[in-house]
Amino acid sequence: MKIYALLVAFAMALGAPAIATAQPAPQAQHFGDVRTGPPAASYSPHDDIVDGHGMGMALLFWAFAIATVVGAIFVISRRNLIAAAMGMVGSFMGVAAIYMLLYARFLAVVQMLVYAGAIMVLFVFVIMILNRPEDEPVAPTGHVGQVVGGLAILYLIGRLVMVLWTVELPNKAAALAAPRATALGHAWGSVNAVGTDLFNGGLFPFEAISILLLVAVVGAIAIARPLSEDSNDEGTKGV
Amino acid sequence: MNDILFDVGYGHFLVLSAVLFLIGVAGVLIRRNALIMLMSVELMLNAGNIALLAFSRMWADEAALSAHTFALIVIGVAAAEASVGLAIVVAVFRGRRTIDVDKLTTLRH
Amino acid sequence: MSAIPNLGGGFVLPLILALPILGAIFVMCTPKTEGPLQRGLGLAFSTITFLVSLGMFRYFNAADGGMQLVFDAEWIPGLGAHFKTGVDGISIFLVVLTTFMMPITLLGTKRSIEKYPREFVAAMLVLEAGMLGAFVATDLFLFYVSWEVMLIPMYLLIGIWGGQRRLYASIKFVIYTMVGSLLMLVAIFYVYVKAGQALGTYTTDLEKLASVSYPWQGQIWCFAAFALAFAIKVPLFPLHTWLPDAHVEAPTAGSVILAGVLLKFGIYGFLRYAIPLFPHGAVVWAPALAVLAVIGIIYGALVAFAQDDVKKLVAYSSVSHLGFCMLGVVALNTMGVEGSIYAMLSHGLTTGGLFLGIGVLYERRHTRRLAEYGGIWKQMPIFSGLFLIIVMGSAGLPALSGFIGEFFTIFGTFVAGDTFPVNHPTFLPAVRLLAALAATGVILGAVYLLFMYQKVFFGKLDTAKNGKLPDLRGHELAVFVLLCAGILVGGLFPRPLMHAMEPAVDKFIGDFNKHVDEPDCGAHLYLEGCNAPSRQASATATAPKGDHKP
Amino acid sequence: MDPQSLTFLGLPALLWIPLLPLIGAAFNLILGRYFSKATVGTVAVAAVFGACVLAGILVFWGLFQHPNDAPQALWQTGGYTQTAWNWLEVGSFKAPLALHLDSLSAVMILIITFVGTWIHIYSTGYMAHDPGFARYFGYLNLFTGAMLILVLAANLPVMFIGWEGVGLCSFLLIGFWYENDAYAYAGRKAFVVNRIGDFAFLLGMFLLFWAVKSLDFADLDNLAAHGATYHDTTWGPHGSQVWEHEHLTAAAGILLFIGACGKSAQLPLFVWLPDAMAGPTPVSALIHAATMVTAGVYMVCRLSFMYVTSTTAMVVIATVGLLTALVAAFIAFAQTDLKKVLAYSTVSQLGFMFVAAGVGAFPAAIFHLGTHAFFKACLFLGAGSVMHGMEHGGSKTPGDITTMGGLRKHLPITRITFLISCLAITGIFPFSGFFSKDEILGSDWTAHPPGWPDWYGKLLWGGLLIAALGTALYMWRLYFLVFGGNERSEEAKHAHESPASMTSALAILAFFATVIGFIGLPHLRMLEHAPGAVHALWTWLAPSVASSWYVAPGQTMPIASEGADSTTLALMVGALSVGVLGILAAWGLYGRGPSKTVDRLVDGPLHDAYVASKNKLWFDEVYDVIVVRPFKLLARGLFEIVDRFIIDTVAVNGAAFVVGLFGRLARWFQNGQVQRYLVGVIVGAAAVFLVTDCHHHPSFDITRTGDSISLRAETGAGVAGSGAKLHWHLDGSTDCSVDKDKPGDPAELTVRAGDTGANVTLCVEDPVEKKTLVVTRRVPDAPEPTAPAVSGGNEVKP
Repeated sequence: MKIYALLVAFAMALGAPAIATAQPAPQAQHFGDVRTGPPAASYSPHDDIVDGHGMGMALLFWAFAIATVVGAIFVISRRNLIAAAMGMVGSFMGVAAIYMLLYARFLAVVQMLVYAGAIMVLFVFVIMILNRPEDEPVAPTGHVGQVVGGLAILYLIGRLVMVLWTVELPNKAAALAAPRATALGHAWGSVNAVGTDLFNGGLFPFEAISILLLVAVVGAIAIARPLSEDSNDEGTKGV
Repeated sequence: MNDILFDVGYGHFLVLSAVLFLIGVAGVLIRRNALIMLMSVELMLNAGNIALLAFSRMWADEAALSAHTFALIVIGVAAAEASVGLAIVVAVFRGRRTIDVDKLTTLRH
Repeated sequence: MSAIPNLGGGFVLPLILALPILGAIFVMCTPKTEGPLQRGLGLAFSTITFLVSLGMFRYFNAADGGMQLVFDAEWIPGLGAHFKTGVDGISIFLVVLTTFMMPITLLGTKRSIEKYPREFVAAMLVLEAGMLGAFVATDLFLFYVSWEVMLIPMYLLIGIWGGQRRLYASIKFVIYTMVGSLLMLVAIFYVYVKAGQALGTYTTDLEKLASVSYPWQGQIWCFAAFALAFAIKVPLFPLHTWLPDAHVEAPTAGSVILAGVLLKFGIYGFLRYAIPLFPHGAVVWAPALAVLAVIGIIYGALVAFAQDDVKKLVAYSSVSHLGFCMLGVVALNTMGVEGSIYAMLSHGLTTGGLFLGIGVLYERRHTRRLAEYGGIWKQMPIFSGLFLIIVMGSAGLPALSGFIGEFFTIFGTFVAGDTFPVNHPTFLPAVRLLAALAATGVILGAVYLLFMYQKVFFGKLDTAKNGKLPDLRGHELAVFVLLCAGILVGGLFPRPLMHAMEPAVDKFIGDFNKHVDEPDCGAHLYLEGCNAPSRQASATATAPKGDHKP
Repeated sequence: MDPQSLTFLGLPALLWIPLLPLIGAAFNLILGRYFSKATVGTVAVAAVFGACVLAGILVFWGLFQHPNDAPQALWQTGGYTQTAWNWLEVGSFKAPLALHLDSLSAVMILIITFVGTWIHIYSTGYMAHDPGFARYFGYLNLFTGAMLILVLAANLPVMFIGWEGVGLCSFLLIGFWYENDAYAYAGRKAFVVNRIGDFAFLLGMFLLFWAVKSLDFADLDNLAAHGATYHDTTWGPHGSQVWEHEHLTAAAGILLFIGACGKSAQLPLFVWLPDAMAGPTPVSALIHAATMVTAGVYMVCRLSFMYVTSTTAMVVIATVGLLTALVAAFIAFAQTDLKKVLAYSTVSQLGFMFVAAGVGAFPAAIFHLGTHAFFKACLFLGAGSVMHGMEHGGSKTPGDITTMGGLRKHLPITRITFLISCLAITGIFPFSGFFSKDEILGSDWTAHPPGWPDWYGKLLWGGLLIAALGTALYMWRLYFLVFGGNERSEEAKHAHESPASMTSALAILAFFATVIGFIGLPHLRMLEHAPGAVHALWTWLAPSVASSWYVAPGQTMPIASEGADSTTLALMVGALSVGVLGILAAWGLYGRGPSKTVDRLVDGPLHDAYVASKNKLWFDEVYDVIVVRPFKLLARGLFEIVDRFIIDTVAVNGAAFVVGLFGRLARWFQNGQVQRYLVGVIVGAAAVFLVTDCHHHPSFDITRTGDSISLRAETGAGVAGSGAKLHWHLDGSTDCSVDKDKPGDPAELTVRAGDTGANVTLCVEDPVEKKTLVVTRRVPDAPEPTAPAVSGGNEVKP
């Protein structure tokens, strides 16, 4: 199991950069068959529309989607914390790849760094600190609640799938196609574009987040700092 | 026209995010280990991000990048949440020698 | 008074509202241990308030039935709520009663509070401010706020300085009152919205609200909601059980204020809010109210007779007495209403005095059980004599204040048949029967009050503990002399008061009859046309409610 | 200047009559404790005496007043009214604090103040050793003031002040020795029973005002001035025909009379008076013999003009009076307490007065009231003197006549005065009682209220004659048992005469008890040409009391009808002989102390009667069973069951308990387990979906406006509905398979009438359940100008 988890994670780790490189250069061709447009001289925005019926694209999506879901299921089903953490990493990788498929390159990278990097490490650290093999089986208590909840979740999944399936797509044709050549052009989702957007419109949220992170750090230290003596009541004070 | 397998549309992404989210929910629901619950929360946040980006893409026209900003914020929040949450887990474990949330009943009653 | 430059008097009411608050702040600033200082401060401030409130009469025009000494300041513009105060013939004497009872109470119970004297005095002063606010408010919002403000200090008075079962009593008191006032709040929202639609501008100004006529159905329900809130305060028959507990558990001061002033808000609410706002609701509910009032009169008296706890006995006597007030109000003619106002004033003095007297005894003997007493007269002749006057005043002996109120409430009910609104000749059936039944209260009152008096003051000095009770001390003597003087004067010279309240009452009755008799809406209130805006918002309070253009 | 405008210190002169005693009361009650008994007594007596003098001055002054030069004196013109201040005025109701002095009230105030003065003087001796001296005189003055207000009142509310005031004083004075519980209880009993009467009195007042719109005696007297008469058939609200002929005065009159029953101790409310003897004896003399108890009679006379209009009320009064006279006389036989006997005789005599009033002989009633005031006061004071003596003799039960006897040796003066009074009350010529009682009997004999047979008056006469016989018997039994025979106890031997302050009062009262009768000589034709002073009382009272029955609107009938002298004389002789017979019988039975005959009678034939009389006909017991106990039971029951249980326990705390239940229920969810909350969230979300999908009933509206038909589809609620794909079949064909993967049609479209078939069909492809719903509706054909929207009523085929 652990092995499998690691494998998945590793595959993700490889796959994501692969797609990143596979991203189309602006005028270059993409996966799938290309509609030959008029010469670049008289350039129209719709020239390089790629319809998303491409096998490759679809395969990639399925691969990463499955990876994500399997990783997630790992997270919630493994008793072993490390395995769970690995599953999480795998799932995160998959998510990063999904970002890629959505042409959100910058976010994909950020996802890699933050989640697959920092947070995962954090989790692993904690797991190490606690160093306590999870002995608890999938919550034995509250069967009723679990059954009901489980049923509800299954129902919700079914419903959501059915519903989302029928969402009328506005520009269905453009699904999974490269960005249109707009003023922003192919930079859509690139570091540059996101950065510009972030530091113009999104400046305040950005600052807010930075402050939040600061607070979080301070808070984390305050909470987790080793207490003088580890007696129960002392400990609960930290809670 | 509705070839589920090869005609990958935004629906696929949305469904994916929904599934991911619900898996996260299930995790929080059935596990009592604080760490696992935290991880599940992270999953949910990611699911949210996927949906955000999918919609952003769906309505993509020039410079419609606010979803990216939003997603960044979510990631930031997730990071903060993870750090604090983990800190709490550590502190709790120090005090109680367990991270079984069902055993943390000091504040109840 | 002539020293005060004539500023039109608008300043007086805010002043008497501010003084107690100020006093409370001062008191809270004093160190914990300074009991006497705090009592002195409280006494001083309440006395000043009383004197200032007398200043009202300099500007009050007894011939005018409308609101006077009006002070109007924008409060919450978004809500249309104003800080608007004013008095008319109906409320001015109740204000004076309040400001009079407060120093009396503080003086009379000087010795009885040992723990937290500072908080006690502050609570009393805040309570006074709340009561005054509720009496002088002419803005629904301000009224509701004051109404709730009263609740808290009283809750503390019972809950902190009360007897053994004080928690039960205080919570019962609060929840009882809350239930009513919350329903009232809902009705207030309804009024607010409907009036806003009709007037084109949202406001909580009573004058404007009263100038709108609300849909018939709405009036029925809103009146019911208001009536419930007020009936609980009165307290009307089935809703009275909070009163005995509250009285028994409350400290003397609490009981005095509770009986002396707080209960009046029920009746006052009917006069000032429920009936003017929803006259048709009044028409519909009047019979029920009247019957309950009569039941209350007889029931209260009977149950009072069954008590062996003096305080409880007096508490039930309040149920009986307030029944008279209620009856006079629903008689809805000048006699009945004036009688009930007068009965309220007199009840404030007499029952307040009774509770003070019980407090005096309790201080000396620390029991309230009738059986424990007997032959007190031998020990405390002065007290007994003064207490007898109060008892007789409460029993409605002619030429004492209690008589006037009972007389006119019953009288008004008896002749109410002649004064019904033309469109509703039978809105209160069998008035003469009701009056006759109510009049039995005269007998029963004598029965239980004399029973109590005899048990306490007559008979042999059997219990040794009663042997060495000191008679009234200086401050107590002053209090009782003042009360007895008030009762006597009130009984011998009621005319000036009644003369002053007559215009206001006439206006109240006139508005009611006019509105109820309106030919178009009297008959078709269910038509939407009938909550058309009235003569516009600028209309004075005397503007006929809703001259409708269906 | 004339008395009508006379004022002292800004207050009308009349007001000072009651005010003086009230001031005395205030002084004695507030400051009395700080002054010597001498001062207190002086003040008290001075106050009443002052009132007496003032009253005398005003009355006699009035004799020489001829208002606006009328031929008759002031009293012939109905007296005058003085208003102190505006007491009650609300809307149409007006009751100033006004006092009215006319020939009737003049008689009363003179009696009250005069007798009152002497009783005060007597009290200074009688109460000399009582610690509550000041209190006693305070009460006594207070009572005098209240009583004077009562009789001087110019309207019913003011009268009610005095009415209840005297009740209060009676309560205080009966319970004067409050340390004795029985006494205190007696006081309370008196007040409560009085209150029962007052309750009816109030209602009567209301009824009168409601009908007449005034409570002023003057207004009530001449209603015509106010556009009404007592037989106005259009009384009541808004002219509704509520009260027909005579009913109102009957109702009001009887209600007021019930009040009088309470105050004047008539059946069935007389039970308080015997107990009232618990008070000091002078109090019994002043309040429970001379003045207060006669207030009822006075009130009836005061309202005579109203009563004569209702024979019903009058008959009720007379009957009650007669019954009371008989019952009381019967009970008085077996009483062994000196004062109790006197109390019952008072009740009985009051019965006489009411009979007189009831047959319209108001002057006779007042006459007997006056004479009775003197001889009964004298009797009581005598009794007081006897008991005073017995107490000095060392008796613990000074009132018990069985222990007396032979006191004529020890209390000569008392004995004389007592003898005179007994003669007076028995109606022996020439003592006052003779004239007054004879007057009553005579007027009964000739009484004929309109609509009532002749024998009615005779019946009353006969009844009263028996009562008179009874009076003679028990009074002389009393006299012989007290003074006659030899001492039956040691105490009696050592009894001695009372101080001068007491005996002087006795003497004075006895004197008047003897002579006062001459103010009202009998109506004999032979006396017709005698000077006016002969019928002084009649001529005096004529202007103040009604003298004729009301028969029909505008038609009256004189009350007093002169029988032939022979009849009158015969009646006199009859009455006299009855009295003498009674005396002789009593002398035979008790002349030398209780004789064997008495015991034989009591053990033999008269045993049951004796027991009944001894036990006062069990009135108190009966009341206890049918009134007092049920009342207490009811009170207790209401408190325990209704208040404690139903309202408090069930309703109030029950509600609280239910709320608590819900709280506990909620706690089961709110157990602090995040997961459990989350389950809630999830289930809720699922539920939302479920619900939104449940009502998914596609349908559509057809609205036809002239030629154009507008179709509007309602694909139903929920995601399924919103995501649905629509297809219109204007030809009405229900086959939806044809438009597979055709693009959907818009939800609303408008077509011309010609384009549609008879029906229109809507195919709804539900993307979620992947099924197609078919809705077919008929096209409204007739081109109406504006057809209402037809909706609902769709048939769904799977």
